[in-house]
Amino acid sequence: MSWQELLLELTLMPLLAFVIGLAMVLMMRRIAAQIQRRVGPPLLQPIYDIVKLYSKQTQISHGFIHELGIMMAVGGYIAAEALLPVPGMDGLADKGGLITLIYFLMVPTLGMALGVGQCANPNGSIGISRALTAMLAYDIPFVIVVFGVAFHYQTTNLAEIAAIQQAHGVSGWGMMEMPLLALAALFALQGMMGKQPFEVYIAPAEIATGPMVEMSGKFMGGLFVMQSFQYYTAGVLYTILFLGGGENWLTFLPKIFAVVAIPMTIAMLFPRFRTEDLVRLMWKWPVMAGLLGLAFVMN
Amino acid sequence: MNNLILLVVLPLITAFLLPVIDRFSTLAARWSGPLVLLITTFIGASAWLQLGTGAVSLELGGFRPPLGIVLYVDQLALLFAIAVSFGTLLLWPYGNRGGLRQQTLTLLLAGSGSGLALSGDLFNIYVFYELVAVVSYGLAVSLRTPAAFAAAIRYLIISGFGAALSLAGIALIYDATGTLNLAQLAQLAPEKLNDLQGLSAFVLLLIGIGVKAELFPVNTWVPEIYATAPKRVSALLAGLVSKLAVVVILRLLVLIFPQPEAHTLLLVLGILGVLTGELAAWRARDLPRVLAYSSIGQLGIVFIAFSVPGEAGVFAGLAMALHHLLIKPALFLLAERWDGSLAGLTGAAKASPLGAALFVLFSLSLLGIPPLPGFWAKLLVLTSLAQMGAALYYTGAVVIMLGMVLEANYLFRIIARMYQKAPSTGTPPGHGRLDLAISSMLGAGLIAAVFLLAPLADRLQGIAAQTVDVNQYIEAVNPVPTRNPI
Amino acid sequence: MTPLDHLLLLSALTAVFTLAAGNIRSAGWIATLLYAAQGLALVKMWGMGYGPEVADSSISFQLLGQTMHWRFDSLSWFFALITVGAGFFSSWFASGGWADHYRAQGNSLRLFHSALALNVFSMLVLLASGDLLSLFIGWELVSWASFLIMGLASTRAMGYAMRYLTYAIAGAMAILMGIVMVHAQTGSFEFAALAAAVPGMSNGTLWLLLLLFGGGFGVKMALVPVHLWQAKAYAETPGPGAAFLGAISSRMGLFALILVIIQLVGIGRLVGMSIPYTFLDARDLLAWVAVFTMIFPTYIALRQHDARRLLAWHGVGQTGYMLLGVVIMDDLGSAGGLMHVFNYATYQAMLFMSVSAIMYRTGTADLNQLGGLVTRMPLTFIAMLVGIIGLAGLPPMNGFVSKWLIYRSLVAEGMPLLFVGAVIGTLGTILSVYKLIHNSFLGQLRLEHAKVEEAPWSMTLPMLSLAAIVFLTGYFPGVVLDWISALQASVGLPVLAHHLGGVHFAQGGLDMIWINSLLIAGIAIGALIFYSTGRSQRVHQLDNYAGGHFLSADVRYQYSDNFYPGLLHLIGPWYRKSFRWAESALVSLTDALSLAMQGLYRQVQPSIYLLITVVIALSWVNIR
Amino acid sequence: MKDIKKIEIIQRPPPPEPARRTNPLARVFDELVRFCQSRSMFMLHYCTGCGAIELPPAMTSRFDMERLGIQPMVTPRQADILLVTGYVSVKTLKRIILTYEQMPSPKYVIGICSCTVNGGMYWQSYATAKVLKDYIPVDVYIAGCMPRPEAVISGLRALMEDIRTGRGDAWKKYYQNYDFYLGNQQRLFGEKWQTPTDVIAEAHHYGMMTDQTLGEHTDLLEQNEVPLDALRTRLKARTE
Repeated sequence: MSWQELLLELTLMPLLAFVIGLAMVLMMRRIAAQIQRRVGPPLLQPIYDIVKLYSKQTQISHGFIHELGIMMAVGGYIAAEALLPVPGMDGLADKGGLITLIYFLMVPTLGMALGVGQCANPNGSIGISRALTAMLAYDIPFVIVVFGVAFHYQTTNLAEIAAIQQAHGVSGWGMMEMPLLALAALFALQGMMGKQPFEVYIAPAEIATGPMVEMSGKFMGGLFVMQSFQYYTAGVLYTILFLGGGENWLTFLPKIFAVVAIPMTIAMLFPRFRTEDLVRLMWKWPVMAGLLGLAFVMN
Repeated sequence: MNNLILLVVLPLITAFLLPVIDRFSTLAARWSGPLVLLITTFIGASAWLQLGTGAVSLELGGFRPPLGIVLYVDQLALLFAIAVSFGTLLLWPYGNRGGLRQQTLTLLLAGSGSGLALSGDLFNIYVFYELVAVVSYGLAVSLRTPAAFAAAIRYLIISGFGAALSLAGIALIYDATGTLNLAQLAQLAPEKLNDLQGLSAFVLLLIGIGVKAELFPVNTWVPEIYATAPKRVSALLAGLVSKLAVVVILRLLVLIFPQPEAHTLLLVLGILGVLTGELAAWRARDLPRVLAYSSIGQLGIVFIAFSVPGEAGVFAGLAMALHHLLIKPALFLLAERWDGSLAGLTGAAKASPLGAALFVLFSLSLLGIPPLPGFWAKLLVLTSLAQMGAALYYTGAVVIMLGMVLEANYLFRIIARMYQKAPSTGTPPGHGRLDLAISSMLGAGLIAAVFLLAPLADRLQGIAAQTVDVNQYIEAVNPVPTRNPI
Repeated sequence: MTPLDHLLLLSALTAVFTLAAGNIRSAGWIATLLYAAQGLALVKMWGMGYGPEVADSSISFQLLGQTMHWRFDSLSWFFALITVGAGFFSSWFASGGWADHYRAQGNSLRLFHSALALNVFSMLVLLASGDLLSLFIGWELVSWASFLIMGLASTRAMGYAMRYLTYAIAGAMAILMGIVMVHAQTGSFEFAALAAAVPGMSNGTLWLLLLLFGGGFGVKMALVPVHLWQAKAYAETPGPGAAFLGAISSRMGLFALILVIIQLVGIGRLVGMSIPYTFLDARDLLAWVAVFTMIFPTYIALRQHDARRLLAWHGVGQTGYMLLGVVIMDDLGSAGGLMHVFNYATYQAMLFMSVSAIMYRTGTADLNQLGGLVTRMPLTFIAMLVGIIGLAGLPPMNGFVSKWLIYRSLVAEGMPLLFVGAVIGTLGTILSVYKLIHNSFLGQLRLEHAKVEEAPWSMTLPMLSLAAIVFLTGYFPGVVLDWISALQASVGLPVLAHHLGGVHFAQGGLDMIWINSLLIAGIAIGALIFYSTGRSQRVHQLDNYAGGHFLSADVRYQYSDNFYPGLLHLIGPWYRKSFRWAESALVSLTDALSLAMQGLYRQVQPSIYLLITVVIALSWVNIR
Repeated sequence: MKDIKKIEIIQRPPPPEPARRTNPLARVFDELVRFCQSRSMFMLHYCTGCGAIELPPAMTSRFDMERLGIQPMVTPRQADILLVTGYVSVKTLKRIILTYEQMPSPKYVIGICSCTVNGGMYWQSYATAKVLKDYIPVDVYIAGCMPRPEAVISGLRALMEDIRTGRGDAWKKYYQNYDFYLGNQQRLFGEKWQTPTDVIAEAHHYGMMTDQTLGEHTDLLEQNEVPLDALRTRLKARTE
């Protein structure tokens, strides 16, 4: 691959991710509206929101780390998109595989946590404390899944994982070969995306949206951008691990939207768990399913 | 070589003459003791140079053994005889502490101790042993406090009981063999003493002589005596007297009782000694008691080492014993002004930095921290134990190590306390100049030993080889073959 | 004089110099230069970092028919590099303002510097050991040198140092027992003799040796269940001393473990030694010990509110990664474990230094009494930030590379539970390092710290240099991996094929140059987006949403104590303090036994007692 | 009570002309931004009184504000509109002002219910601030006791229209006439009145200082003020 092509890919991948992510945000809000029998926001609402936030006159900053946090949150995801292979574009998938990606995705979280920390708002700190606890909760089933998949395909290269699945058709999909792991991953996905019932770290009425409490203007805008990347990443990652990745965009897009739609639908049906209940739940059912699935994979 | 008898006689005579000399000149009386000890040390040293690696026996009054009194001089005996002279010289009650009585007793101790080391005859051993015992009672009560008397009475009871037992043991031996000459016994032992009677005699002797050697069940006098006596005396008892008894036990073990049962008994008692001593020291109330219990433990290790038959065990045991001989007196001297409760030692290092540093040095060596000599001694013990391979011997090794863990803890608990900042109320006292000088000398010796490890080890190995060489003993003494035992 | 002689001599010279002149003002600087000189001496042996060279020392002596000698190979060289480096940076840190402060508190600078120098020297001696006997001598020297530096600060520190000492002596005794057993089997203390005798040993003997050596070395590494001593002892050590100890001291256990168990006994034997009635073998046992060492201490760290203790407990936990990596014993895993030694040393030293800098300026390391220092001590903040990213093992720092290698090898070897255990440890680390940086540097600046200044350059420069190392070795891990592959070759482990950026691996490799460039580019784009729109307005920290409440400076508006209440509400009851309980039970038992023994020695009827003794002894003889 | 009535309404100067942007593209861009701002309004409903009860129906299935791009938010930092729903007591007013000052501009205030217009049924109360716009600039009043959700929605739509056309700039008055608002606030809360926000510094920062921004009341504020400088990152302690 020539460097021009690579550069093109590296530019396109985050851009595409952003656009698709925006559509996913819209989809989430539409799903919520549908379930609540509302009309829901107009088509371009996510763009309106982001443009409005970035065009605020007052941008209240609590210091450089506050700003750096937002840069890391957005930048970390922009970088992570280059590691996620999509149809026709592998990006840098061979330079760092699944494990690298998992760690990469912690960089935005850390950035956000730092930024929130400097705001000196206890609501924000409480939110981060809960978010990290939640991460501890959902990452354990998730790493079981990651291990199972990586061991099953004997590789951590995401492009290869997708390729192996595509070689065997639908029956070769990870979901078919490792249904229990796919289930556990879905559980973890709900937590990773921070959707109800696992959104105690946002808890608007209790801690005033937790980490976001002091975020205004472009800070908040950055978080909106991050959210769209986050949805996209979650969808693509799950699709690559369990739904055969993408042979072409026509099959790929429905898959990732479907993946993201599931947690969003579930989210609107449930109230919120307390932190300790969240941890308990995550460490119980998805871990059990994951370990059982792992046992099938390992034998 | 013949003047070696002076090692025994000269101190004894001077001791009895001391009151007389005192009549004429107090000054002369005060210095005649050290002078005599200096002379005997020189005699011993020159004999050591002459002796080389050989062994000779001296017959007193020209009577040949088994009838005559015989002194057997090999490197082991001479080494300990010199150690007695030199040790008492170092630990002499300088500055007229304790007056004439102390000086007399110390001289008596030097003479009888040398005798004990050199005797080649069970009966003489018994006599000198009793003399040593009596002298120690006197020394132990030299502070004349009620506690000292109480402790000494107990010591007296146990020691007297022990003496009686050893006499019984000697009687049993005489009953079986008709002789008390060690060389002769060595010849006869394999056939005459290799039975129940012999073993019983060994047990009785072991327990009897073990009293002085701080052997496990008969060492209950140790903590109280060491705590109540002047530390100089404790140093003498723990450093010298116990080693003399150990040498006697070693001789008996090598020459007369090489049975496995005897070794096993020694091993078991040694293990129990280490365990009880070190454990008791863990929560002891004051420094002298800590040192006393630790001394019990260390001697336990010596016994464990001697329980390994053959040269390796003797070598290791001798190394341990000599190491302890060097360390313990120094530690007791440092404890002279550091008795009383351990809490009182807080900040002691500030008052006496050199003393505290020496204490650390000796403690480290006592623990067996490389490259200090204590480590090599312990390594010898452990390797010889491991070579035996039997479970009981491994137990011995494990117990020694357990003891070291305990010892490290309690010694360094004390040291940590010393190096704390002193409390505002009353700093602990510093050291007397003499005590400090002697301990520094011993410390210097210890450090010198680090650099002379290789030659020292070779020499000690030679001594061990000579000690276990029964034939050499028999030949050197060359007793008339007993034709007609009773 | 061989290069190794130069190194040891220089190190001894440092010790002598600090002992003699440690009290003069510039002593720290001179000592730092001497450490640098030692580093140069190591550079002279550079070849060992890249190849199978061995440097002998001309010093050796014979005793009791055994020869003791000293030599350096790639394994020693790698550890020595870290040792001298840690000594250099700690001494640098302790040279300027910190030294004045330390002295002003009434402490002896001479004692501190000489303790540090003695530590470095004794570690080099240990690393150079050429046979089991010199290994043990070095081991004891290291133990006592650590004791010295741990205990010199305060009475409380001495208490913890005493606890360490008891553990250390017990461990040393286990090692000595092992050595003595080897001697009994082979009649020699040589490494070669042990290696030659291993094939002929029965599994039982090997198990015993493994437990003795492993237990002994494990004490120094503070593996579970003998981990209790370390954290508190390190935490109470004066700042730079803690940085040094935390960086390298307990790694000596790992060094010895690699030397004896991996190099001499060998992986083949370990795998062959299965534990009856389980699916485990000796290697699995070690691996599980490693995993528990990761998990327990890390979650103990989560509950600490003293920054030094928190870091020290992490130090215990990170040891687990190193051991785990090494006992996987494939090329990736062992490289990961060994690389973690280097990486961990760099950021742990830096973290301890940054905490010392905080203490230097504010006088406290209590996380509940700090906060908001980032605006006052920005350089220290950078150091701590780099450090915690490294400790948590996130890109772009070097900690990520070593953890990646370990994880990757666990996947390749198919060890799922160990993998999950390791991840649980990492997650706990992330939680508590965030708490560390949040409670000290982020959040509300306390009124009394409003006038705090940045630490002096003598303290910030070493931290920032270390930060640069952490970042650069994360960017170009190939540099460290070169040394490690030389080490693997000399120890007999499979050698990791690598390049400057990481490992190329058909089934998913890692190229840190790409990864880090990508991350930096991403953040640069993020910054571009951020700064391309309206200017932001800095506001006072009290201009903060508090539900309409008016904040004033005297209001403590910082969330710090019990930082993870939800989690601890769930897992709090799982902290049973079982190890502490076992330890204190053991001490109580010893106390009781001690009193019983004293009772034995104080009995009032000696004659009856004696009679009983005689009867028992006589009957024992006669029964036999 | 009488004092309040006597307050002389200062003749407000006309808002300064915004710098005319000659670049047509920039004008399009401004249009776009204003459009987005009008179509994305995050509201903070400060439920002080009974009017709040009409908001849930306005938000939920029946009327669905979200189709207009209006969402509830919970912190002033994220909000664009402040809804003051119902009567405002003196104690509450302090919080309202703080909240308003913490909102990032452009920000809009909607007074719902008659109480915010003139005190409504509480016009006699000693503890009620009757005229909200004396204290903070109000963009839209929705009168009624209480206004129905339809009224609320139509008020919001009116505001949207204002924003889109660029007329909704009441928030600028707060910076430009800060002295006036502060004076009214001080009259009610006393001379020590101060919020943790630094309005004058913001006015400086965004170039909205006029000669009406500072005055006798801000002088008084600066006398009593607890310093509220932002924490600048620095290495050395200032030598003050």
